[in-house]
Amino acid sequence: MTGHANAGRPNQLLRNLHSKIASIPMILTAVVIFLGGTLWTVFYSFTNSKLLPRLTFVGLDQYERLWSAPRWLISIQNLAIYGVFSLIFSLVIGFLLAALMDQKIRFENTFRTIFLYPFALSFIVTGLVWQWILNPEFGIQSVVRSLGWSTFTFDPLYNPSIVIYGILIAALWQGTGLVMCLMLAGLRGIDEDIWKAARVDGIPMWKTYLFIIIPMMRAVFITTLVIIASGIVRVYDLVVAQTSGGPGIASEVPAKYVYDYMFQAQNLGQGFAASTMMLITVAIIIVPWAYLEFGGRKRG
Amino acid sequence: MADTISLKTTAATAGQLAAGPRGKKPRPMFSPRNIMIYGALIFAAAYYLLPLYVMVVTSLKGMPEIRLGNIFSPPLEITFEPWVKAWSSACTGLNCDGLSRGFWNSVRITIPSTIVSIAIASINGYALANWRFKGADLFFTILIVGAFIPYQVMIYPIVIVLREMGLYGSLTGLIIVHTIFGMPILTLLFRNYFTSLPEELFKAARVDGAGFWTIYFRIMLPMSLPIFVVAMILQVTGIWNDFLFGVVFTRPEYYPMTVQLNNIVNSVQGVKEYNVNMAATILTGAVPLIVYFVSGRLFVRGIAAGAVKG
Amino acid sequence: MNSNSVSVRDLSLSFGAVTVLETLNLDVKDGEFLVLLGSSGCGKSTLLNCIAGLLDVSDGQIFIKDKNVTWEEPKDRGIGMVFQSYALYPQMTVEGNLSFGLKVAKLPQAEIDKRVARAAEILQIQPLLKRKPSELSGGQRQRVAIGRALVRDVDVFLFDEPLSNLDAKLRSELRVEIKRLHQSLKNTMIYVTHDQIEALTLADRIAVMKSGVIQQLADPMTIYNMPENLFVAGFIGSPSMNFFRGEIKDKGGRKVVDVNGVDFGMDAYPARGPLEAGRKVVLGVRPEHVKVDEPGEEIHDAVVDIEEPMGADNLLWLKLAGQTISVRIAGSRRYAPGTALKLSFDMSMASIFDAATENRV
Amino acid sequence: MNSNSVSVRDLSLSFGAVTVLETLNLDVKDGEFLVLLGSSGCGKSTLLNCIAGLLDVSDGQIFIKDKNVTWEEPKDRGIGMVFQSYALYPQMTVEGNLSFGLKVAKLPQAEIDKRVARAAEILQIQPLLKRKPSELSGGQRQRVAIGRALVRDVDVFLFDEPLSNLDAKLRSELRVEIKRLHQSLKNTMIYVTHDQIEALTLADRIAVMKSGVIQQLADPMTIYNMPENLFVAGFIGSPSMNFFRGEIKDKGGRKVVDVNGVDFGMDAYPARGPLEAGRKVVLGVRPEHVKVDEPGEEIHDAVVDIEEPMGADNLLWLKLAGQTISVRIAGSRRYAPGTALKLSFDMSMASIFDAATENRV
Amino acid sequence: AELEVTHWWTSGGEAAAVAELAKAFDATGNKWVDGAIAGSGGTARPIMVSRITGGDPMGATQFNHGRQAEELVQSGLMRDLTDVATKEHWKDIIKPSSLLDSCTIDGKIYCAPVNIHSWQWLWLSNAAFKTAGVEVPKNWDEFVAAAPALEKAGIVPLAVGGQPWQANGAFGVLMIAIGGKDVYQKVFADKDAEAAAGPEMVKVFKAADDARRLSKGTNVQDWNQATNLVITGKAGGQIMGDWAQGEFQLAGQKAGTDYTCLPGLGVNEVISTGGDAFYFPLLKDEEKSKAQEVLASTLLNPTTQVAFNLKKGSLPVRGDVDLAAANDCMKKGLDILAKGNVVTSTDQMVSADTQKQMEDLFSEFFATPTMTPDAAQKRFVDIIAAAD
Ligand SMILES: Nc1ncnc2c1ncn2[C@@H]1O[C@H](COP(=O)(O)OP(=O)(O)OP(=O)(O)O)[C@@H](O)[C@H]1O
Ligand SMILES: Nc1ncnc2c1ncn2[C@@H]1O[C@H](COP(=O)(O)OP(=O)(O)OP(=O)(O)O)[C@@H](O)[C@H]1O
Ligand SMILES: [Mg+2]
Ligand SMILES: [Mg+2]
Repeated sequence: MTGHANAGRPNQLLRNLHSKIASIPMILTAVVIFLGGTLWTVFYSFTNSKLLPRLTFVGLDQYERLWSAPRWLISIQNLAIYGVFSLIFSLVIGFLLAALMDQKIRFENTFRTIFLYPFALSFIVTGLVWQWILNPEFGIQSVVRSLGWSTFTFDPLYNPSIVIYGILIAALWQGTGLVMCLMLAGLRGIDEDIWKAARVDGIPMWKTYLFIIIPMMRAVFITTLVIIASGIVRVYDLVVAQTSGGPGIASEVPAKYVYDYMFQAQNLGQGFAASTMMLITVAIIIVPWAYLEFGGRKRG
Repeated sequence: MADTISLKTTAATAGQLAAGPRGKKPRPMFSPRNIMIYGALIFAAAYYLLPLYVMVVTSLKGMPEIRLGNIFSPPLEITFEPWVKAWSSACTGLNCDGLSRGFWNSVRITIPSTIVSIAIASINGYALANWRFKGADLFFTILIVGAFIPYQVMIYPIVIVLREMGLYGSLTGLIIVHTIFGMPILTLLFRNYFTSLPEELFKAARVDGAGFWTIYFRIMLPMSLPIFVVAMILQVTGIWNDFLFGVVFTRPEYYPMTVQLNNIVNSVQGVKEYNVNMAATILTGAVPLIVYFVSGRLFVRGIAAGAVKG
Repeated sequence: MNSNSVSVRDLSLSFGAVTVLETLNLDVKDGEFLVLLGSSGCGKSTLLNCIAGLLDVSDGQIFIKDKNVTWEEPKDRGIGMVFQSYALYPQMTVEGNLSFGLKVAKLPQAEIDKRVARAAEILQIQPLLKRKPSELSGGQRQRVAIGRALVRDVDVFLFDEPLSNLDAKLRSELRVEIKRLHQSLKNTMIYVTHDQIEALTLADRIAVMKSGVIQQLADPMTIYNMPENLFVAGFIGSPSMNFFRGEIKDKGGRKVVDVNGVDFGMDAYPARGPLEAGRKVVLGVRPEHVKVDEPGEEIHDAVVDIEEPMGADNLLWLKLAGQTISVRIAGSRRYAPGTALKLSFDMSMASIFDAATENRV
Repeated sequence: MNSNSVSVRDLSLSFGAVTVLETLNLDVKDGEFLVLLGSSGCGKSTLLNCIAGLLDVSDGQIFIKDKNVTWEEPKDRGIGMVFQSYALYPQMTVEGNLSFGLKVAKLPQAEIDKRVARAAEILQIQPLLKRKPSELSGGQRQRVAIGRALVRDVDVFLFDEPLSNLDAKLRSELRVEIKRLHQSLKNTMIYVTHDQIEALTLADRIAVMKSGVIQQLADPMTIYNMPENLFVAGFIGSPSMNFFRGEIKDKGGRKVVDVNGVDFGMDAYPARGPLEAGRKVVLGVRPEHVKVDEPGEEIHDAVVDIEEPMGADNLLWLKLAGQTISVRIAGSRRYAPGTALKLSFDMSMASIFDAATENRV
Repeated sequence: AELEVTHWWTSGGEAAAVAELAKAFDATGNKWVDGAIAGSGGTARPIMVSRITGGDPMGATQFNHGRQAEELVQSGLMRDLTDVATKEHWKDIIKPSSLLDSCTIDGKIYCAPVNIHSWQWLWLSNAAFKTAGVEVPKNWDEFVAAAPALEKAGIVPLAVGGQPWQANGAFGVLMIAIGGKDVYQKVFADKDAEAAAGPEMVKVFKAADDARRLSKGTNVQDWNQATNLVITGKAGGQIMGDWAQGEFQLAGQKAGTDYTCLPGLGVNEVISTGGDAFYFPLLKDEEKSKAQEVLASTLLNPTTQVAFNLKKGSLPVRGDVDLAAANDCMKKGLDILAKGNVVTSTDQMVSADTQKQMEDLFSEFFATPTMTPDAAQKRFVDIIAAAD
């Protein structure tokens, strides 16, 4: 056995070559679009670019202006309210529906289809329909009034202090079906024996869900959370379709601020500064999670 | 509890043994439990169905009837005129051909975009699951974080990239954009799915002499129907429903149906023609809805296979 | 008390159109260790779940401690159950797992602590009480699962293949522990397994099941040595009993089983009744009841086909009367493949079954 | 040919910071059946995957048929591999599964047909060729998986726990089949398992591994009877060898192992060198080398703690010299718990290890 | 050649007006490919800009006359029309000349103005006032005084749609009417923060406060929906640019009998001269570039001007055309224009950025009853101080 000479280690770059070639689109997207685009955006947020990107640096001016703009502050506040409630309600409603669906019910397919179909519709459509239903002159308010409760008021889209909840109603309608689906898949993945053990232990159904099943569905909840959260940060279409940010600026959201200032106000610098703030928020939430979930763990 | 039972213990005779309940425990159809479960489900179903009902009912009414009032009342007189108008004669600017033109554009955009984005994402997922190379995880992490970036933020950089590539405004450019923005979630789905397939299968194929592509096409693809269905539904709905990219990255001859919908809905001629708007809305949503209704069952299965394991 | 602890009367169970159990009867004595043994899908778990109240019976009755519990909730039946997959609540500590059921039942804290401490002591898991299940080894998890049944202070323990997720070594260790547990607690235990070693070593009585029907219910030695029918005979023992299809013949006033011309004398066989010549039978001899190169009644010539040394034992596979048979000898005696040797059969330990009814004769 | 079929030289492998194998050397002779035995996670599969080329080594070389294949693709190494989970391609028929590799290699159709037919004949799966894997039983699937290696006409077969997903009965059947296959094909086979029965029955030589290091490489009987160290001794044999920690003493000119005051005479022990008094040792005796109520050198009194009848054998657990020991006797001899009995030890079959180095002395 | 023309004129009157342009252009042997994007300039402009910067420009595009395309021009993406302009003597025919100034950058002309839009109009529904039993007001103060009667009759006095630019525009109108031309000039042309904080402006904010109070309950988004409220008598009036006239016309209403228009809110008869202009991106295609020239000259063609502006309700950019067909309101506008009572529109004076900030401020102000005029004014001063 004298093969030492020909034991040359082949070039590491060439190993797994096909895989690398096949991943080029992914690498390009990740590096050029997501990473490059992000850096580019951050970079230009320190300039006073207007309609077109321009390299005149103005330091932190854009950020100072951003954080003193009432509209930005309202946007942030709205996003926080919308985010918290939409997380809570999506998870709660989604889980409740999934739990109901998991009771070996009849017509499961029908119910599931009903809960999930809004997911196939765009936010534009969703916004439109709910704008129509919530319109005080035609919608629920007028119907209830015509039934005799003439002082009944339900005009969330026209009341600045509650308009964000009006948007929430539509968002939940559109999104909870998917959450329900994910939760249902998670519930179905739970070992039957756990249920049996809990029954033998005499634990009531709701306690079993609360103390045993939900904690066991951590992974599902995290996946769901990520999906919902990414939707929340990006919320835009729905607001545009339902209220265009109104009344006044009561239902503005950060993504809309970015868009409006980049394109309508033709102040790219300001838009980029707002983008950067959003990216930072996202990064603070996501990067630790993504690292834990995908970076640190080796495949077993 | 054990004590209570042993207290009640009696020296039972065989006759006594035979007494007592026997057979199936009676479970009435209208038990409080069932009433609660089905009550809740039906209530929820009503909430989810209400908008669809309103859309359909409204689209079948004439404008006078709508103005008179109740959006929930069924149409007194069914008219299909709003549908016809929405489809073929609603105007935007000078073009009065309704949604019909946008429909075919949407088809032209959706089909290749769906195919390309799924093809690329599935290969990514496959490479990440089975052929990991150094740094692959880093790119993947960037990709996932990218899923959170608001589209609006990325428009400008992408405009520049496409301009430099000379693809701005072309269908190819739009397909690329859809592929880029579909990539994070789809790659995640496919990666999770392929990871959940037994690794030994992959090893066996390698021992059999199959390479990267042979394994992908001959071994992995045929096993991946559920996840492809999920990806297809996500992409078809996503791309079909897209408005922003369709309008920013193409020129009018490619404008998808949603742009037409937006135009119809936002071009107010006097009063809003709610019936036409609703008809247009349903027509625009019809394709994803049909796709979903047809393959919804596989969707749930695929979600279970690809999304939940994370 | 000498009454029955668990009685199953005419139990039937169907899933839709599929009938899994049909008018099954079973009495488990107080303090008895009963093993339900059978191959996968024969309905063992189904029966156990019916007893536990986890499945609604289609017909029949179930009594626990002479109380009709057919329609009772599981928690009210005075049973504890241990599952194959442990079914521990993953996010609770061991202590939480043990005490959760008691807390829900609103027992006073002092009582809970007492019971948990006792169970932990019996199972020697005191040092683990603060850990999560994910920080335990398989064996420790299994112990906690048993503990969860233990704290409930019940009359009847139900085990559904509690050891089959463990590796061989751990399995044999825990087997001993369960046996010891039963010896000290003296509860009634019903134990489902498809592992015959477990069944043989643990059981006071074994119920061998096939397609939802109990084939034989007896103590382990009876099951092993006097199987009631061909199925039980073939199912128990590894490697399987050697079977020879043959016919009873009178040869010179002596009854023999003629297998393809090879004769096995039946003088030593403890037959249940007269065996008339001409009857078609199946002769079964366990591998350890074949003697190699030792004096015996009839001597047969054979050649070693394959040798499987297993340490303490040595298994030989040889051809005889046109079929492959296995022979178990001491591990120290080695025969290379191809070696010729002489076999004799211990007919007093053999079993003979009617070829048609497959029952023991 | 008397050369080595597979040689592993100074193989190291790490996953990131975790080193699984370190400078491991192994030579497998041509036509040999080598079993890699070790507990879960010790690196058996990793080693096998390195040999197959499914993992890139961190350092070292691998030779197959004297050819350095360290950086070859799996397909070019002349190996076939069989996996635990069968790893059949679910969407292809049995025939498709068998011929896939050959088609990829672009063999002429006639040749493919010939090879598939031959493999199907050897494994007796001709009637299954048109079925999908989902329509096969576990044993049939395993056979197809072997067939897939067979058609490739390779020099070396690699098996990664091919039987551990099967139930006990099927496992013992297929074990015999694999043994027979090896006897007829005479290929080199490397077989990974953590089941010692498989290792003992199948192997020409067994390599016992622990944490990536080969502890002993020898034929089964040597491994069983003359374990090289404490780990091998404890790992092989079920129930485990009984171990006694003690000290060597001179008692009246006679060397004994003193265990808590109980003496075990060492006259019959085949020591490798002189054993000076005062040395701390571990004495190991297998359960079947403890004799019950039979004459012997030293007689010890003991009381049965637990009895585990296993059919052919009977296992007794008793207390001796302050610890629990197991004893294996014939299945027909029964001792109820509590029975007092007399033990003697066959010291010629015992093993003694240095307490510090844990190596055999 | 085919020229794609993008614009956001999609309401009924607007579309009819565009049709005139298209007809005229098609008559030159070219083809007008319509690229309408609905949803007002806010939706359409980003798309137009993206396309121009993305290297896939349209043949011509509408912008508001002013600084919206400034940077596109500076980056050399737009086409220089100086040749056409010189040939056709735009300098002489376009009135007021400020319109052309806005098209001129570094001495070159880059756009073709097509109309003059003035914001300063109060449109009143005669029917609504009749229902309420009061006289149709003649100026803003009368209007405010008449409001309670309207409210009593269940009529919203002042319709203000939800789109931000409407609130902003209405404020601008109030500013000229109440504050006067000088303040307006100081604030917007000179970005004079002191003027913005001055007592004149306090009055303006007071008036805006009134307007806000009167507009309560409008509940519509689009400007033409608001106009429709006036047309149908559900609202008393609307402050809206002259383009609203197109809607009245389309609804078959007649100025004077069905509705009344008060330029400068009847207080201060001044109009601003904003408007729309067409810009022509630089194209590679020779033939299309030629067609661009043709289109540019067609847009300013007298007949096209008349036809277009009649439909659109705006005033022509040429002083030399005959608008005999114009209705009462247009004639009032023409008069004021002829008198030279004009101011430059804010579009031309402040950047889109500043505009947007003002839109944010005023749409918030109009939707938030709790915001005091004082607070709003403070923010307004800040915006002006930072304006460019
Ligand atoms: N929910 C169900 N619906 C329909 N059939 C079922 C259901 N549960 C079990 N069965 C069927 O009933 C039969 C008995 O199942 P059971 O689980 O009792 O078998 P088992 O003896 O416990 O097997 P194993 O050793 O695999 O656990 C099987 O054939 C199974 O397919
Ligand atoms: N991809 C990997 N990344 C990191 N560690 C790994 C990886 N694969 C295996 N290991 C580790 O290497 C060690 C050896 O694993 P290996 O699979 O070879 O064990 P094994 O002996 O085959 O065990 P088993 O009997 O369970 O199959 C284990 O501790 C395992 O955790
Ligand atoms: Mg079972
Ligand atoms: Mg392994």
